[in-house]
Parts: sequence; C-alpha cells; structure tokens
Amino acid sequence: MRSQQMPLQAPDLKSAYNVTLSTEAAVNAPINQALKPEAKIDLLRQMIRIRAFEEKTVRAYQQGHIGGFCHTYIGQESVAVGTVSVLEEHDHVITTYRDHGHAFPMGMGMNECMAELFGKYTGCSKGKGGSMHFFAPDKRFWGGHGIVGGQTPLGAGIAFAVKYQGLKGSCLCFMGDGAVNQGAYHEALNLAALWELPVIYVIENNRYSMGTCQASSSAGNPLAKRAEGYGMNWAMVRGNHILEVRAQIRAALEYTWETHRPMILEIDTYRYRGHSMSDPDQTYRTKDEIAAYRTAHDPILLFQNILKGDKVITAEGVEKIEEAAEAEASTALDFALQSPFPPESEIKRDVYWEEDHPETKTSQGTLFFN
Amino acid sequence: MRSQQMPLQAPDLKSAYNVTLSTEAAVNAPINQALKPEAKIDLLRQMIRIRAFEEKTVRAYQQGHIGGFCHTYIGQESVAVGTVSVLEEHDHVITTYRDHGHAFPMGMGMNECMAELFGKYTGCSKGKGGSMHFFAPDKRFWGGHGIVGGQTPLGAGIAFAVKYQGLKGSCLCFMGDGAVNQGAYHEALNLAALWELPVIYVIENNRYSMGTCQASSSAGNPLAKRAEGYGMNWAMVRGNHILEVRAQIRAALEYTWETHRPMILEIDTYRYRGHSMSDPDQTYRTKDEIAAYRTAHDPILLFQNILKGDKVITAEGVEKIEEAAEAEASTALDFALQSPFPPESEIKRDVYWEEDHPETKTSQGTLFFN
Amino acid sequence: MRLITYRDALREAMAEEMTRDNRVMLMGEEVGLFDGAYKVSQGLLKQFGPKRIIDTPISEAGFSGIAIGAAMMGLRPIVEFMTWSFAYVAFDQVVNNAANMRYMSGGLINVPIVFRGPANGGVNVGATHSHTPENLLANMPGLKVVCPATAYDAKGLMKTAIRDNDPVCILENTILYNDKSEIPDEEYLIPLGLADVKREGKDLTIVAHGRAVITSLKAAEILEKEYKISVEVIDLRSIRPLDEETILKSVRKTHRVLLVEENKPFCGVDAQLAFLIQEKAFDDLDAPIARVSAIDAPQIYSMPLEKLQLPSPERVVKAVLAMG
Amino acid sequence: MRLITYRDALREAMAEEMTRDNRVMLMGEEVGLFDGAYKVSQGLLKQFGPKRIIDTPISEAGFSGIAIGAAMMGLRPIVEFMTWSFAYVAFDQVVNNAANMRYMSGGLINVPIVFRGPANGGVNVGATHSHTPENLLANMPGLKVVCPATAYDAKGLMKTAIRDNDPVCILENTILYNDKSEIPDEEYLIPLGLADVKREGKDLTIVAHGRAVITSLKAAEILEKEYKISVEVIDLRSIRPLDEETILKSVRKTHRVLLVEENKPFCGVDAQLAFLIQEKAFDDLDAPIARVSAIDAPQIYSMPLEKLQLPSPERVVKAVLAMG
Ligand SMILES: Cc1ncc(C[n+]2csc(CCOP(=O)(O)OP(=O)(O)O)c2C)c(N)n1
Ligand SMILES: Cc1ncc(C[n+]2csc(CCOP(=O)(O)OP(=O)(O)O)c2C)c(N)n1
Ligand SMILES: [Mg+2]
Ligand SMILES: [Mg+2]
Repeated sequence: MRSQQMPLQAPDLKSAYNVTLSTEAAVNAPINQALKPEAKIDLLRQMIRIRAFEEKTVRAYQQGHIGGFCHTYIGQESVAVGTVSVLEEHDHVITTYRDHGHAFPMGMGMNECMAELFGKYTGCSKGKGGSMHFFAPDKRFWGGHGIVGGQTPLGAGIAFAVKYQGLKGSCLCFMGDGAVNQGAYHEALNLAALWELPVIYVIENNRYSMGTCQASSSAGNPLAKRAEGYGMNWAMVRGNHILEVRAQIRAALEYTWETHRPMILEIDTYRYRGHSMSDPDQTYRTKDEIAAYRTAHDPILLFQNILKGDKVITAEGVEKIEEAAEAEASTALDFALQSPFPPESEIKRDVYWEEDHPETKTSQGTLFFN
Repeated sequence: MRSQQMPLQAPDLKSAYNVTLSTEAAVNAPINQALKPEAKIDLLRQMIRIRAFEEKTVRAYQQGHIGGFCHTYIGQESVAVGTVSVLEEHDHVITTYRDHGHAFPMGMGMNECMAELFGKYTGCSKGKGGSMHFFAPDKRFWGGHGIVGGQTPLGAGIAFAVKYQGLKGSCLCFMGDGAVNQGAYHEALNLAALWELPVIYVIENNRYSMGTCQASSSAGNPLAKRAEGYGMNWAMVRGNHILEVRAQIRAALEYTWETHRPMILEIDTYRYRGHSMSDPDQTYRTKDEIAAYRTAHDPILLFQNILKGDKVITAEGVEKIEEAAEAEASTALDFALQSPFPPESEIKRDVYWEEDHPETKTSQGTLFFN
Repeated sequence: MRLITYRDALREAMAEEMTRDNRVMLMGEEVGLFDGAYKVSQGLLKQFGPKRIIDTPISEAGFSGIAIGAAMMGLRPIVEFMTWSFAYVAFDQVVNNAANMRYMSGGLINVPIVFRGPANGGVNVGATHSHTPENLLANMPGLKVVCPATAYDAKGLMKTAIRDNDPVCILENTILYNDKSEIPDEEYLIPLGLADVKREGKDLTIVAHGRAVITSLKAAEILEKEYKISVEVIDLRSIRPLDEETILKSVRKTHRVLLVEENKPFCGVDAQLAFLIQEKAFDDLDAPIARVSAIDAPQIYSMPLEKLQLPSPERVVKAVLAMG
Repeated sequence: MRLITYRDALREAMAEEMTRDNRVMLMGEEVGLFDGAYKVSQGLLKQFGPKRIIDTPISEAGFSGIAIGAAMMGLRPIVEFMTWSFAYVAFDQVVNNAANMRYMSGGLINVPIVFRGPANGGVNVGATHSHTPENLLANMPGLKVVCPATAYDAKGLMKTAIRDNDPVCILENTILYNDKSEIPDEEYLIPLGLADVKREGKDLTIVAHGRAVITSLKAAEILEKEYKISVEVIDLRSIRPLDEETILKSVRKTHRVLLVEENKPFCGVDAQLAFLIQEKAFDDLDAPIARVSAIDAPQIYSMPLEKLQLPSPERVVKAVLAMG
C-alpha cells in the first residue's frame, strides 16, 4: 500500500498544510452528529476545568508550593479533550511532561494531580513523580514522561501489547513538535509501521519547542509528512476546533483498530504561557503574537461561541461551569495544601517490586547501598 | 524548495525504484566521457585490487591471523571505486566497519591495511583499531566505524567543519541498508538538511543487514525516499555499473558543492560472502541467489566486458591486472606476517593527546588507574 | 545430570519460561531467522513462531522502548542486545524508562523485563564492541544486574530473572558460551543476590564475577600448586542485589582480598566492593585490598595485546604474590 | 579582583576562549536566541553571531556527533547539554566517538571537544532529570571529567578544558549558578587534575566534588563550632585526571576520611576513592573510610524528601560524629 495523507471524513482534504477539515465537515462527522447537547456542554466543561486547574497551578508555583519544571497546558485544551473524548474503553494514552491536560479527560481527579504537584503523599504518584510524571494505569493513562521523545517507543510498546494479547484498541502517543527530531521517535515510527502496531502519534504542534520555532528545529514541512518515508498515513488537524479534533482522531482510531497500522496526526495548537514556569517567555516571540492568537483562536472561546450560537448553552451557563471549575480547582489546592508529605521511608519504596511485596521476595542480598 | 528525486544527468530519470540512469546516459555523462582509456583501466584495476585483497583476507582469517569481526567488500567494489573516483581533493569520506573497499581508492596501501587486520604495529591504526576501524585522516578518510549508524552524525560534522571554515568540498558518508533505522541517522538527516551541510549519505544497499532482508527491517520503500520528509533530494543508483555510480555521485557532489545541501543516494549492490567472517551464511538466503547475482551482475565482470567490447583492454590485459593485484596482496600478507605486534607499552598510548605529547602536557594528577 | 554449554543453558532457560508463561517473548536483532548472532536463540523461532521470537531492525532504542512499553502492560519481554555495547544507543530507555518507571509512578507500574546479551572483551573486536557496563547499570537503583560465569548459573539465574517483576540486566560472555557444566535434569532456579563460593581456601579471598571467576579459579590452582597458597574464590553471580555476607564471611576468615574484574577500573564494581569490605571488615584486613582489572585504556584490537589488557591467571597470580 | 557568579564565570571563560580562537564555538539547545536554558550563554549570540553560537533541535545524539566530527577536523566545539541527563540519548556518541576515536585510529585523530551542562539533583525535577554521570564518564579512558564547585574554579577549569586536545566533560550544577567568588582581573587557568584544599583541618579529611564541597564546608564549620572537630575539606575539582597526592597527603595527616558526593553510591566516584585511599594509605587509616552520598533510590520529586535524599550539612555532621 502506498502511504498517503488520509482523506478521513472530509472529501476535500488535500495534502497541503493549510487544507484541513472544514468546520462544516467536522460538525457533520458522525461522531459529532451523535453528540447530545449535554455531551457538548461536557466537552466545554472539560476544557474549562483544565484551564482552571492550570491557572491555580501557576499561582501555586509562583507561591513556591510547586517545584521543579512545571509545564502548563493553557491554550491547548481542545487537543486533549477532543482526542480523549472519542476513545473507547480499550484505548490507551501516553504523553509528555506537558501532561496535566491529558490527565483529567482520562479520568484523573484534580485532587491527586494538584497534590502530586505539591509533592504530597496523596499525589497520584505519591509525590514521587511531580508535574512531568502523572500516571493512572488503571485508567489506561500511561503517564507523563520527561525525556523528549522517550515515550514514543513506549507508545508503540503499549500498542504491541494490545495486539499481542489479541485485544482491540489503540494507543494515542502525544508528543511535541520539538520531539520529532529525536532518534527514538524515528525508530519507533519504523517499528510501528513495520510491525503494524496500532499507535497514533499525535504531534501537538504548538509552534515552539521551548524558545525554538519549528523552522529552526525541523527540516521539511509538515512534520507529519515524514510518515510517508515509512509508508504510513498522516493527517493535519486544526487543533483549536474541538469538533475537528474529534472527527479526525476518531477516523484515525477506526483506521488503526481495523488495520493495526499506525498513523501520524499533526495538530496545530498554541501555548499561551512560557515553555515551563521558569521560562520568562521574552526572547523568542512577542506578546502581540500571543494576544492575537488568544483573541481570534482560543479553543474554549471558539467552542463556547458555537454552543451559544446553537443555543446549547447560555452565557450564564458558561459562567456556572467556570465557577464550578474554579471551585473544584480551589478545593484541589486546599486538598494539596493540607495533605502530608510522604514519610522519609518512602524514599526507598517503589524502587523494586519485591521490596514492596516482601511476601513475593525471591532475591537475597543487598539491594540498596547506603 | 520542495524536495525531489534528483534527475541529475539523465533526462528520463523518474522517481520509481527501478528507473535509474540508463547505461547509455551514464556512459555519456561528461565525467565518464572525459575518461581516458588508461583511466578506465585504472577503475577496473582498483576494483580488482579490492577483490584480491579481500580474497587474501578471507584466507588469512581462516588461518587465524585475523581476529574479531571482519566484513569483506566482495561484490560491492564498483561502489567504493566509482564514488571515490569522482571526488576532488577537497572531499572527505567516512564509512562503516565494512571499510576495506573504501580504503584503497582513498589512497591507503595494502600493507598498512593487511597489517592492521593482523593487529600489527605497522597497521594503519597501529593494530589498535582492526578491520572495522581503518583511518587515514591525511587522505581525508575519516574511518571505519563499528557502531551501526554511529558515523552518520560524524559525516555531517565533517561537512559542518568544511562549511564553517569556508572551504569547498563535501563529505561522502557511507552506510548500510540496515543503518537507516538508527536514531542517530534520523537526527543527522534533519540537522544536515536544516543547517545545509554538504554531506551525501550513500546507502550501500546490499539487500541484507546481517541476516535481515530489507523488507524485514525497513518500512517504506525506497530507503532514500525518506529524504523527502526532511526536504532533501535523493536518487537511486544501480551500483554494479561503475559508470552509473560515477555519473550519479558526480552530479550529487556538484549539487552539494554548490548548494551546501545534503542528499541521499541509495546504491543497489550485493555482498557475496557472509555478513562477517563468522557468519556461516546459511539461514537467510540461498546459494542460488548468490550465484545468480555473481553470474549476471558482477560489477568487475560487467565493466571488464564493457572495456573489452570497447577494445580498451584485452583478456590478457585483464589477466595481467589480476596477477599484479594478487601479487600486491601477497606482498601485503607477507608484510603483515613479518611485522611486529605493538609493544605492550602501546596499550596505554593514544588515549590522551597530552600523554603522547608530554611537552604540551597541562594537566596534573593521575589519568590512568591500574 | 546433563553436561550442557552456557549457550544451551541460556536457551533452555528461555524456552522453559516461554513454555510456562506465554507472556514471555524474545526480541532482538537476528534472534529468529538467523538463530541469534551467537546462536543463543537457535531453534527458538521454529519452536515458538514469529509472534514470540521477534527479529528486529537495528533500532536498539526503539525496540527496547517497545519492550518496556509492553512490559508496563504486563507482558514479560526478553530483549537481546547483540552485545551490550549496542545498548549505549538505548541507554536512555534502559535507565529512564525501565529503571525509573516504577518509582516515578509511585509504584503503580512495574516493568518485568530482561535485557540480556554478551558484554566482554577478549575477542579482538576493538573499543566500540567491548564494553562491560555492569558498573554503569548497577549504579542505577531500579535495575538488577547479573553476570553468570557458568552454564549452571546461567540457566538458574536466567529463569529467576524472567520471573522477576522488575528489570534485570544479564551480562553474558561470548568466550563462555561454549563452556560446559553439569545441570540437574529437574527444574531449578538460583535466587538473585546469592554469591557462590566456587573454591574454598584459607589464605586469601578472591572476589570476581563473569569470566574473571574462571580466570581466578585457574590462578587459584597455580597458587595452590606452585606456591602453596590456599585461595578462596567467590563468584558474585549477581552484582545487584549483592551478597555482602558471603564476601565478608570469607574476608573474616582469610584477612586478605583480591578483587578481579574484566571491566575498566575507574568506578568499577570492584571499587564498590573495596569500599564495602573496608567499611564492614576493617579490622579483619591484614593488607590493603588489591585489584586486577582490564588495563585502563580503550579495548585494544591487537590479539596478543588484548590478552595482556584483560586479567589473566598470570596477572592474578602476580597480584596475589605482590600482596605478600 | 571581581565578585562574579558561577554562571558568569562559565560565560566569561567561553567568551574569552572564543575571542582568542575562532575555531571555538558553542552548540546546544536554546543556547542562542533563548540565551540558554539556565542563561549560561546569555548574550553570546549577540556577541559572536549565529555562526558560532548555534541553536540546535532536540537531537542530542545528532548534534554531539556533528560536533565530534567537526572536532576531528580541527574545530574546537563546546557542546551544551541542557542537562547531563539528556546526554543519555547521546551516550554512544560520547563514549564511542569522542572517547575512543583517538585510540582506535592509533593516535591519528584527536577530538578537542568540551561537553558541558548541569548535572545535579536538588531542584525537584524528578528521576529522569537528576542524573549525575561523573562516575559513568570517568569510567571511560579517553574522557576527562571536571566538576567545579565555585565560580573561580569554573572559569579557570573551563578555559583549560577548551584548550585541551581531548574530550573534556564539565559537570556544572544549577544550584551553584548564582554562587559568587572573587576572581582576578587578569586571565588565569587552572590545570585539570589539581585538587584544592578548600579548608584546612587536622582531625578528619573530607573529600568531595561539585556542590558536595559546599555542603561539606558548611558541615566543617558546624563541626568546628559545635564539636571542636577540625575538618580538612578537599575539593577534587577534576575527577579524571585525579589528584591522588593531595588526598593522600591529607589522609596521612588526619588518619580519618569521609567521602561526600551527590551521586548514587553504587560504583560512584567515592567508591573508587575509597579503593585508592585504602590501597595507598592503608596503615595511615585509623577508621574505615566512610561515605555520604545520595540515598540509593531514583531521585524523588517531593521537595522535603529530595532534601533528605541528598547529602546535607546535617548528614555530613552525623556521619563524622559516627566515625568516633
Ligand atoms: C532528550 C531531551 N532533551 C532536552 C530536554 C529539555 N526539554 C524539555 S521540553 C523541551 C522542548 C520540547 O518542545 P516540544 O516537543 O515542542 O513540546 P512542548 O514543550 O512544546 O509541548 C526541551 C528541549 C528533554 N526533556 N529531553
Ligand atoms: C548499534 C549497533 N547495533 C548492532 C550492531 C551489530 N551489527 C554490525 S553490522 C550489522 C548489520 C548492518 O547491516 P547494514 O547496515 O545493511 O550494513 P552491511 O553490513 O550490509 O554493509 C549489525 C546488526 C552494531 N554494530 N551496532
Ligand atoms: Mg512545542
Ligand atoms: Mg546491508
């Protein structure tokens, strides 16, 4: 089979960068047609919840409650919410250090996530992972990973396990535009295509890797087109339109469920804040650029306006959602503040399985050297 | 600029795998038209010399004079000889562990190479590198490298230095078909394209990486087409036609000299013996496959017949060359046999520059720990 | 009892475990059709089919990462590095994704994986192909590291490693692949972290791992015969976990220690052992702890010189005699 | 004399050497337009232009390899790893192509390159971002390894490293970037392999490198004030080459040694030091050599716990008191 840019739902989809699913075609995709009003409102709610959480995160970081590297998801909400909303119960997700946005749609709670940022024992990883390393394997959320590109073979490995076990399902492997130039990603692409592993690489192209714009980091354009070198299909997605995200990801999912073949989806998006909390965001882009995007392309605003236009929700309805989200985030903050830090003994737990499950211990000798 | 398969000299060159430069077009390329009869004979002689050396290598290995991994170049001679023959004095070469074939055209002598295989002090690397690690930087031959794909960033680095210093010239970076799936190669491609480094990646596609055929190792076909993902040009070359190799490499060189842009050339070729001397060559291909290629496509035979047909050389002329090559290889064998092994003190030499040049020594303290 | 090679012992261990548990599979370059670069997996493709014996492209970072991902999901992959030298292109995957995953997830995930392959010098393959990273790996909490020296140990340790719920690195040795030992007909496992006194003695303790054990045993024989020195040889078998007790017990008996390893000396495994012994048996030592290791330079190709670079029975004997 | 930060010291060193020698250039992620992830290269793009201050994609193996290739050709690249943790994806390039190249070519080639960047825990970035590979690097003959603890040392060592004809790895520390020292107005260089006695004492010797030196100095003060114990603190500055003489001289004076490092303990630098000291000053030791290092687990995120995991003045004081 020759690889190609996938036409998916839209008959007019061509291979040029700017040609994407028309809003109309996206709205008309079956997966979107099937949406009940309450479900639409829920999509909006989920985006607003992410943003509310992140706004609190920013403040808590500035107040010194959160340490290390902390990468917010503000501006990209439609990507995580849109993609996750079309998954089925057999699909899996793995992502980068910019993982707060994926956590909530995957079913994680704000409390455990905020507590993790605070390094508290009640955090999703007991305070051991931090912002970059959220995990909820029981919800098929395989984490947050700190090394750029390092999660891309893992994503293929999750898909491998699904197929090996004869199960249905795909793995969505999120990554940034800067990650495409890591060797591990290239190796993962070839292996996924060669072995026909049901993994979808979702490039969240927010136009910068730290302070480096795409033109300074990547030869060839679009990034997803590199798929063709491996005989893989690919598509471009306008990421601030949540319905378009849903339509395209759903089509990609159905393709991978059926064929087991991998795909690359490149989703155009934008981040509003610095790369991480420690990036003053002053050297590589203008405040105007950010403001212009926010005004014209904000994914929450955009969807809100669609829903308002369709009379699915009123201005007050939106306000209520915002208030609830803010309240939920506040509660999470309190929860995190009041939670205890892990006891010192936790430093040496969760290193080796058998140390944590002494009843299963088979090895002898010394495992720790202090 | 959109990347493309390069038409080079031939007007009828298309992007499909099997469409390559016609023999006629290759013969008519200016670089080949310019060849005097003696120069043509010299091309033949160089191929025959490589094969003679390798036949001796095989025997010496079987007799236990050569250790470790030893990868012969038999069957691929036209690639090294053809490519190197069109280089100019400002061009550089770097290659893999299968490096014997590149050494002689680059000006290395059989003596120092055979002695290296024998681990002798008179070897090109004083017996420290062995078969996989020939070097002659004074001849712009940057070695033989043992880690698959590991030399590909180095090749881009050589090109980087050429350009940084404002010099003319390109670097030819040889690699195998199996190396295309290493992460380092992908990173090198992107960087070379992004920074416009004059490096040509020459994939010597001998159809196997050890016992793995291309279809089992690489998704997407042809391998060189992956160039497009990086906005790079590429071309396919029928490697057993030395004149075609010359025509295509020369065109690629001129392109990189002028534009500083990298390229990928995929050269179809074949190896006659096992992957290395320790490969019994029995599991992954048939003896018939080898015999069929040898009979119909041997690069030495092919060129010999062309020269005979053109009355450039007679059968006796060929015989004389063969005898001379065999004598030269025999002499090298004797030289290697009679050369001394390095003295024990050599184990700790050539580790640190300043230890070898005590007059320049700036550091204090202990550098070695025995 | 049967006499089998180290190579066969490894294969038997893998085959038995694959038969027992269909979550176990083997992945690596040339492990299938080619029967393994060193024939360790010979016949396994025929026995288990291509779903479970998986030939990979030359993409160590890619396939180790895939195996780690699969292990997170509950499979129990064995990853063969054709040699451990090639694991350096996959170093990040082994360290960050295999070793650290359980910790960073607060114990929600475990990675039951075996990374295996030979790691040795002595076969004239030069500096790039002769790395012996047991010290680098054992530096990483989260990994276990095993270096079998005999066929018997190789089989028992490999089986245990496959059943372990955390990543285990097994460093084999191409020079040992043809060495034979007696093994029982019935199934056996050897726990990780249990050293083996391969020879009893009373004048001096040698601690070694991997092929250095064989070298030390030869040296011990020479010392016994020619110098009437009775040497105890301890084979660590497992570097992490480490059997400190067996080492210390011997030191308390002999009061003299020589550490032998084939790795480069700086921050080698034996550096750590030296620290441990002097820390815990300071007053029992009658002389400084001595070491024999590879001569501290990149691995040389030249055959007679590589012999000199690695520990040999002669060098070990000399070191013992120098200890007075 | 001027008071400057460790960060500025590094930048000054690079700027001076780039001015002196136009073969020197700097390459790495965000070193140019962004002024460096930790602002070490602030202003250099403006001063030297994009030809010599080169922003790279996130391709550590690719750009380190390019820099090594360029160094083989006679350029003198400085490669910044945003942190040394990210060098693990480039490990093969650093080990095989930088460290081994000279040897495998029989001395025909040398690789005058500096790899630099921070390598430390203590800033709550978790296990993947807190690696401290000085032991792994120093295990490799062919590499030199330097860990400056003060601004003064950072500048003098960096300049020497850039002039060195072989690969030098400089491991900095983000926590030290704002620390200040006095430096002379005129140019100075510090030779590699020369330790610095940062504090004289007579009862006990502490050997440390990197930020552990600062920690040890604080502990020494407490020990002096509160316990009347006089501690000598030796800063290795360079791990390979290693200044054995300065260490041994101190041990022969104090007869007691505590080794402090921020790395994980198994096969750490201090394991090697322990071996060396007991080997060469056995009879001078009145007590076992003791160590304080990071608690042996992947680096934890949680802020108060990471403080406990790393050596602190309190832990050092406790260890000294425990030595009796
Ligand atoms: C191998 C590696 N190199 C460098 C880094 C430091 N780093 C963290 S995020 C980042 C930028 C990534 O950009 P992109 O992939 O576009 O994702 P985004 O942050 O925009 O979501 C860098 C350089 C790292 N974590 N891992
Ligand atoms: C990173 C790495 N993995 C594995 C090997 C072992 N190995 C050496 S050559 C080779 C096959 C390479 O095949 P190809 O690239 O086609 O080159 P050819 O040998 O055919 O010239 C392999 C797997 C290696 N040297 N380096
Ligand atoms: Mg980005
Ligand atoms: Mg090949």
